[in-house]
Amino acid sequence: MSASAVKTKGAAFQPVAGASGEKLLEVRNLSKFFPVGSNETLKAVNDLTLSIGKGETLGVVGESGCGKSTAGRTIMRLYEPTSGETLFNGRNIYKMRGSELKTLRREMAMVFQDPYASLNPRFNIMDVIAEPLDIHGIAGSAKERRRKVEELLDLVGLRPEHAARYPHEFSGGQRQRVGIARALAANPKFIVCDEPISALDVSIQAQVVNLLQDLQKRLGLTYMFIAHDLSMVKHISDRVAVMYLGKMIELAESSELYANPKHPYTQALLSAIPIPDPLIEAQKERIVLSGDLPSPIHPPSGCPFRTRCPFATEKCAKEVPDFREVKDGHWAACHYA
Amino acid sequence: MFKRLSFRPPGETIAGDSVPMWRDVLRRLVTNKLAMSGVVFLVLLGVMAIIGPMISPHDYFTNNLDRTNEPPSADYWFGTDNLGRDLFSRLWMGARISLVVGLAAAAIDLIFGVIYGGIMGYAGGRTDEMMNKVSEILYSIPYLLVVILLLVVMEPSMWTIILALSVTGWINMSWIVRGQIKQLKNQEYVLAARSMGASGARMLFKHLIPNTLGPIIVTLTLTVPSAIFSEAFLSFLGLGVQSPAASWGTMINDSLAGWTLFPWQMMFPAALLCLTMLAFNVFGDGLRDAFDPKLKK
Amino acid sequence: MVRYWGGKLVSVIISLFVLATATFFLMKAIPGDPFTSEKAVPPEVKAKLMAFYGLDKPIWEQYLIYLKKLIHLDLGTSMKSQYQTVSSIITDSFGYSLRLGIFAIIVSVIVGVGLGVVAAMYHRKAIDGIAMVIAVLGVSIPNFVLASMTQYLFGYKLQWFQVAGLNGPFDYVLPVLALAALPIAYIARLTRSTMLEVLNAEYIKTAKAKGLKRSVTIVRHALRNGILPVVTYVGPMTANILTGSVVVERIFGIPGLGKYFVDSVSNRDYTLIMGITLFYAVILMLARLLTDLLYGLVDPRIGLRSRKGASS
Amino acid sequence: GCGTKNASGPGIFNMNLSSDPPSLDPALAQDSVSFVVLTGLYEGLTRKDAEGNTIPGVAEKWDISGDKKTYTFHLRHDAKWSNGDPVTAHDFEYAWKRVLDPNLNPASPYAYQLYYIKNAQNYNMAADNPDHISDPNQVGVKALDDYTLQVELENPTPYFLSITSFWTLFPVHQSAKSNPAWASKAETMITNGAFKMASWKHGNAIDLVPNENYYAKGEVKLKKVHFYMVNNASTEMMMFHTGQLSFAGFPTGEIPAEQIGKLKEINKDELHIQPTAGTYYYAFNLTKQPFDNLNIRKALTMAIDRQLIVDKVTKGGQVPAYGFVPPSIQGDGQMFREQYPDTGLLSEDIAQAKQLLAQGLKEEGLASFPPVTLTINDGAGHKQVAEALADMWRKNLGIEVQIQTQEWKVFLQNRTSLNYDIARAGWSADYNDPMTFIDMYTSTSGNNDLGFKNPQYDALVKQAYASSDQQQRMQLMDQAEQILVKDNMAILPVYYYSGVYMVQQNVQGLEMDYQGQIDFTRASVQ
Amino acid sequence: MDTILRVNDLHVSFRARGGEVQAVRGVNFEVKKGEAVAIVGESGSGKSVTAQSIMRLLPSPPSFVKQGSIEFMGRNLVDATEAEMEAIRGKEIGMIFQDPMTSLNPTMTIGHQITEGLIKHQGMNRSEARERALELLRLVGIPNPEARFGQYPHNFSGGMRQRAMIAIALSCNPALLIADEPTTALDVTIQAQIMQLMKDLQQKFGTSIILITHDLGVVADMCDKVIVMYGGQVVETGTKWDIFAKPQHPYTRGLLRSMPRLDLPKGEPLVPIDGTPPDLLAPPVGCAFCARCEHAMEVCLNHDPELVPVGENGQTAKCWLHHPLAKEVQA
Ligand SMILES: Nc1ncnc2c1ncn2[C@@H]1O[C@H](COP(=O)(O)OP(=O)(O)OP(=O)(O)O)[C@@H](O)[C@H]1O
Ligand SMILES: Nc1ncnc2c1ncn2[C@@H]1O[C@H](COP(=O)(O)OP(=O)(O)OP(=O)(O)O)[C@@H](O)[C@H]1O
Ligand SMILES: [Mg+2]
Ligand SMILES: [Mg+2]
Repeated sequence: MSASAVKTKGAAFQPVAGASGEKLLEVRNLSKFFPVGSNETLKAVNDLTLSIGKGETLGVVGESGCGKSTAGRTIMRLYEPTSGETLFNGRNIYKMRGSELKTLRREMAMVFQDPYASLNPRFNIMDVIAEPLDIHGIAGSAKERRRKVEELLDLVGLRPEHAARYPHEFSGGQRQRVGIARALAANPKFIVCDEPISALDVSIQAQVVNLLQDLQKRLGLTYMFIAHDLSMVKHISDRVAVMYLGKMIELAESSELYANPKHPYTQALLSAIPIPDPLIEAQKERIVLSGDLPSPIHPPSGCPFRTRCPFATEKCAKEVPDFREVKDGHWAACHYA
Repeated sequence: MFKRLSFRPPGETIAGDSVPMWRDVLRRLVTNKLAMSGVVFLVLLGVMAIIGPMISPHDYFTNNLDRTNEPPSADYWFGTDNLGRDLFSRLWMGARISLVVGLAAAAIDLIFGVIYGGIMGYAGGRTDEMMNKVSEILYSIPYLLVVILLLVVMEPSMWTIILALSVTGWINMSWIVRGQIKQLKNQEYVLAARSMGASGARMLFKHLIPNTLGPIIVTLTLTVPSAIFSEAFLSFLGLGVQSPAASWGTMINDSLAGWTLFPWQMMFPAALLCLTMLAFNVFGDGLRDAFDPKLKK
Repeated sequence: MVRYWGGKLVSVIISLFVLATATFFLMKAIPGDPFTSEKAVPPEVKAKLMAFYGLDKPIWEQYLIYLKKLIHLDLGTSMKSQYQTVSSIITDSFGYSLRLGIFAIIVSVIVGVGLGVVAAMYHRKAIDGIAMVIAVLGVSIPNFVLASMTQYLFGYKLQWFQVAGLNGPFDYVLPVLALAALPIAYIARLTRSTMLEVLNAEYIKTAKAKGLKRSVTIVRHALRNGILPVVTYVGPMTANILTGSVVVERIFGIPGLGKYFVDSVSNRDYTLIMGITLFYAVILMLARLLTDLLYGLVDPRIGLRSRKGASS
Repeated sequence: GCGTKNASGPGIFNMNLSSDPPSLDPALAQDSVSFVVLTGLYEGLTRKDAEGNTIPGVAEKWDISGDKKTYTFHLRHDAKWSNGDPVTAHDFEYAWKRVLDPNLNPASPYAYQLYYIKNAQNYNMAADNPDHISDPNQVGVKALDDYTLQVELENPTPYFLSITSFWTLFPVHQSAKSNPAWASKAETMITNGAFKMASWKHGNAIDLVPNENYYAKGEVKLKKVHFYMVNNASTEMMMFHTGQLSFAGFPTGEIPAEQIGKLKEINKDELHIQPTAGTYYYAFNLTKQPFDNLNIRKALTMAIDRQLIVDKVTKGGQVPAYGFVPPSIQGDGQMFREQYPDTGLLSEDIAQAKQLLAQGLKEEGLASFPPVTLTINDGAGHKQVAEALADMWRKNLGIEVQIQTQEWKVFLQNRTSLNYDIARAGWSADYNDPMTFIDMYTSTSGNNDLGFKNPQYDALVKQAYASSDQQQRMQLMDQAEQILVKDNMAILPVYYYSGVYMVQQNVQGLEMDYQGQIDFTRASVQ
Repeated sequence: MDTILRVNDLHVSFRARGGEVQAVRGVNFEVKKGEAVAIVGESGSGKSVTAQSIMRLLPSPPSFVKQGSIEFMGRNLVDATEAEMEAIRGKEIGMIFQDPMTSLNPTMTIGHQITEGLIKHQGMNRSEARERALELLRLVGIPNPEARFGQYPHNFSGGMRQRAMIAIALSCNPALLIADEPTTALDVTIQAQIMQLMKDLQQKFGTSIILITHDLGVVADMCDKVIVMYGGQVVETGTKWDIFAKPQHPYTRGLLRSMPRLDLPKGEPLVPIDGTPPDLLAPPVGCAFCARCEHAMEVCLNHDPELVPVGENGQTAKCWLHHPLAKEVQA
């Protein structure tokens, strides 16, 4: 029995709302499969359902290849979904065409992982940041354009002189700030941050995270913050979603999740993180998972985590666990949570 | 001395001057002595191709049957050929033809190869597969057959040669562009542009093609000499340009029968041909190095 | 696997069909026929000749007849060399081109890779410079010039080798040199640049960290990886050498296929033109296949399946 | 050489053919490469000596009837095929009828060389032609017995005897009946000449060895003849210089014009230059302006310096041509050109040429000389001559002529269909009589690529055909040539061909005939 | 405990187009037998260059050791011959690299890559080496080693490749293992597996380890001593207890403060270290950290501080703040 043959009750699931209670974004049963080889599919994102409230930060964590970026990109409609829908302000973004889509592109933005690859090396910083302005015809005149770019540079802590320079002249952290300035240029409401800090040095990471938080406060932004650094996610997020092999396996308020992980994978993940404190490390019980992440082309039957789960039973191999609310606002996909 | 600094020492400095990418490339190219000597040679060649025939006291076509096969002298600087024509001016006329053939082939390569490859790479999927198949079939036609057939059907002239060379010449370029664009398509800055709602044209012309320019230019610098080479090769098979015009290829070919007796007839065009190849090659290598981000700094 | 080869075969057949069709009509479009000559053949004789070779039929019919024969792998008989079948001409003459070509390929790979490796190992030293000068010269001298000069110098002046013909093993030296010069140069440059890259790769550090000798590291670890682009080049190069030796064959009087190719067009020997074209196309395709196979051999990461999309 | 199999040595004659002989079936052969090999392999009724005289071959003597229309050949009794079979008159009858056989596949392109024979042309025609004669017995060739062959002709043809040494008329062994492909392999070739074929590596080499059954095997001194097939002039030269070749150059190879001057100095004993019966000329398209104008044609013809061209451009001992029939063609008892020199046909005169040009342009209503193209084919040397010519016209007449090279068959097609302004042409003799040139330009001739139609000319040719009086025939043909060249200037003669070749000094007894055909059967190599 | 490695005032530079990149500018430290030493510091601080200098793996040119010595078990590796180094590499010192994806030869089987060193250093024949290799694979926790022996790196997952790398590095029981960011490219759950493995092996064989990382969490987990590098220099050394409990250099302090911590309640803002690391082409005359230091003093601008002892457990720091005068002024 393959995993997809087991129907979950995801369709009936009503996700919890964000802190403010007003939903900006709702993702319903979103799947994105990639064809690989001659007739196989890779289920990069499988039946994802979540919502994000206005002004909220949703952290998404998971191991490499579990589908975080694909989820983010599909929600941005950089990929057309295999199935499911994403409602932005109540409207399905995959049905949008023409000017409606163009407006959507202004309201959503993305910050990418790789500060080196995400800026066109042939554009100077001015052109990079002004690209959304150009595309949407926001800046009326060259002067206006220049003013806007300088404003944005100032916002991210760079100096106006930098506008004439080229990406390769900047350090990683600076580039990432340029990327953020670009994302902000068209005044978006929602930003997907796809591992914006994982390529940066520890000492630089804090600069960028602080900037993101500061901007959120000032501009009332909503973030989907993708990362694999659980400490950083905990620091920045209101709620945290944990993904495993294309599926969401746990979702909760961040303090709740870290204090009280329900899914064995989340528990293992949290225990695996080394704490920069020898005292704590010396006392810590670590759950060391055996084995590697299974291939998303041939995921295990039933619960995707069962092959590495210390508590797996026969039931786990047979039935796909429901993603259910195990506690107030705390959702998990485990038979035994 | 052990006082708290009242100011913050300059922290976020950015080293070096602000230079656009292409200036950076240019700068690296200019510092490459070998490549620059290639460029200098090519410029000189271009100049000579223009003024060469004019500075010689003889034109390139008038026969002087009393003075055939003469070695270089004060009168005929590079000697004469078997009809007593001035090799000096013929050489530069030949340069014109060889250069025009090379540049025209490059131009067609550029226009056709880049567009075809660009469409293949950008469209992807079925379109890409079909177009790629077509180019593969074209590529498996023996190039010589196409050239000979064309030259037989059409009057052999410089333009026919150019046409013949461009029938299959662009395929390599299209594959290079295709490969590049396929790679670039998944670059994050291209995705970024998509996420901002950039149109297909904007992505193709603002992001994809400009970033493929490096490989394109490098390929072009190699297309030019290979076209000149092919023209010479066709001349050897007797399919060259029409008399009394001469390309280096026809000059070498004409001289082959007697080159042991009149070596200058072969040496001058052959040496120029080799030097031009050399110049284009070192220039191309230099460009490749200049464009290669790995060799930065 | 079966699927893969089946698919390959189908695509080869389609390509050959398209090629055969295109060549057939192109060829018929060129003026002249096999029997035009300075002294006009009487019309009655010519009519009989045309009828004998089926050239009097409408072109479509000729085409269909040709295709039908082709399906039975019958390439017909030459219209110029009477009573010689196209396949026998090809097999006879291609033997020479093939032997010459194989030597040239072997020489160019060995010398080219050798030069490239040495140049990379002594990067920025004198040897590097010398190797690269050789390489650049190789791509700069037209092979007919090279062939003529070596023929004159070593064949005529010094008489170290026979001027023309392919009778003894020594007779291969000059033509092979002329054929291999360009590939040697190209391979040397290719090898050098990839070797430079490979020598900086992490796994070379790993090998060194094991305490392996420099020579062992280079031969065992670097070379196999550094040779990958050479493998990609070997396919087209093989095709080029095998199909493009016309000039060298002509200068050294070698009765290879290239000579027939050029002559067949000027003789309007239709069946021979078609035969050689298709033969060359098959060689080109085989060369591509060879590249794929070699690639799979040299690089274990490349399964046959994943090569499918990655052409060129 | 480094100890190769085909090293030169005493008794071995090495020669370059440049290409594989397309066919060694006498009926099908049609090019000089095949002819060279055939000369060694076969012997016809007659042979030629060095002067071009007909001497006995397989036929030891012959009788000619009073009306000169019946020839009776008496064959030698000791002539044998290479397999030992006797060569009989029936073999000749078979071979000739085979050439004429309308059902021979592929058809013989040179069948017309037998059209002098009674009913031959009609028999050769396709069956659907009303004039077709289907009965081979009506063809005028008949073996009276094993050693007597009787031939009846349509017209008294004084040069018929010279044709009997031609390749198309060689005998063919009757085994050819059962194996149509017999002439493509050494093993199946049964020949009657001085040599037989030892091996034939297509495209690569042919080896001939003496035929032990040849009746005059005592005269054959060579132990082996080795043919190379190298298609490159300078390679051939180097092979000659290194001793790899005993013979180089015309007719199957080429001595580069550039080297002739030097060779005359350093290799004067090896170098040979011999006039051959051919004319190099340019054809005017008489149907097209401006060359429909006689004065313009005259002007162009007169404004070139032929001596300069042969001295400085072609350099191969060619002779300036002022007529159409070359000097090495026989006339009545003496050479045709000796009797009727070409000096009277045209003269070079630049001043007059200018005048004629102006006049011609006026007649045509042209203000200036229109753009015209001189079309040549891509063979060796043509370009130089064309360029020299164009340059002379530019200098002497002030006119510009474009030169266009065309691929051989394209060129021929264009010339035949009168799609040109001026085109290069060359003609060499099929047999030793002016007629081989003169009948080319009758209005019905398939080789008339000029658009030349002159009833008077046609009548003269017809008269000459019918005449059996040599003196009268020569007169008629002289008149015809005058019409063609002097009166109409339909062609622009440039030079009479010569053959340039080199022979190693250790080679003796090599002969080249008036046509430039080489006969090595009696040669020897020390 | 005996010292097996002592690095003394090591200076390593690269010749580059714009001049000389002074990647390592005076590094001193020592490693005792059986000890695990961590080198931490941000990207470009010279960690890898230091490690590779010990193994003499840096390409030369462009790199060269300007000054200093590296004493390994009594021998100075800086001027050892290439042949001597070949005998040490792999046998006495093993090394693991950061990226398991690129550190294994893609065209050679895993088995071959492990046995190579064994055949060279232990003089084993093929089958002995194979046996030992299988044993090693089992030791590093690769299931079904017989099947895995003949496979290529691309058949292995990242974690397994890193295990194979460890097997290679440990194959000849080296006295010292240098691990250059062995887990940076791996996921946390896999990282936990690898760290566990290294700890186990270290205890089992008593190998000394130099662990290079920029993850202080990893350091806290498995090292005894910590060396903090910045701008090509060692700025602080000490036991892990001292370094985490009472860091004495502003950079170390900044580093600890800029990291969010899972164990602490959320909400406290992070304190970033502003600015960027120094340009090693033209390193500052004074303290390298001066430009980013919140305590920068006038002296820091033009005078490079010395590494001085600052605590009882051998803790040292390279900062003017520990100058007696500075304490007064600051206070
Ligand atoms: N365009 C694509 N085509 C095919 N497969 C893809 C594509 N993009 C992603 N995948 C596959 O989908 C799966 C999920 O990839 P994704 O990039 O979303 O993971 P991720 O969680 O972002 O990982 P990382 O932390 O490494 O960025 C992976 O197995 C990946 O190989
Ligand atoms: N081959 C080289 N040529 C020139 N400079 C080099 C070379 N290798 C390293 N460097 C320079 O040396 C400095 C130190 O590099 P090193 O690799 O030791 O840093 P690191 O501390 O290991 O950083 P990371 O955490 O990124 O691995 C860097 O500034 C780097 O640019
Ligand atoms: Mg990702
Ligand atoms: Mg490092």
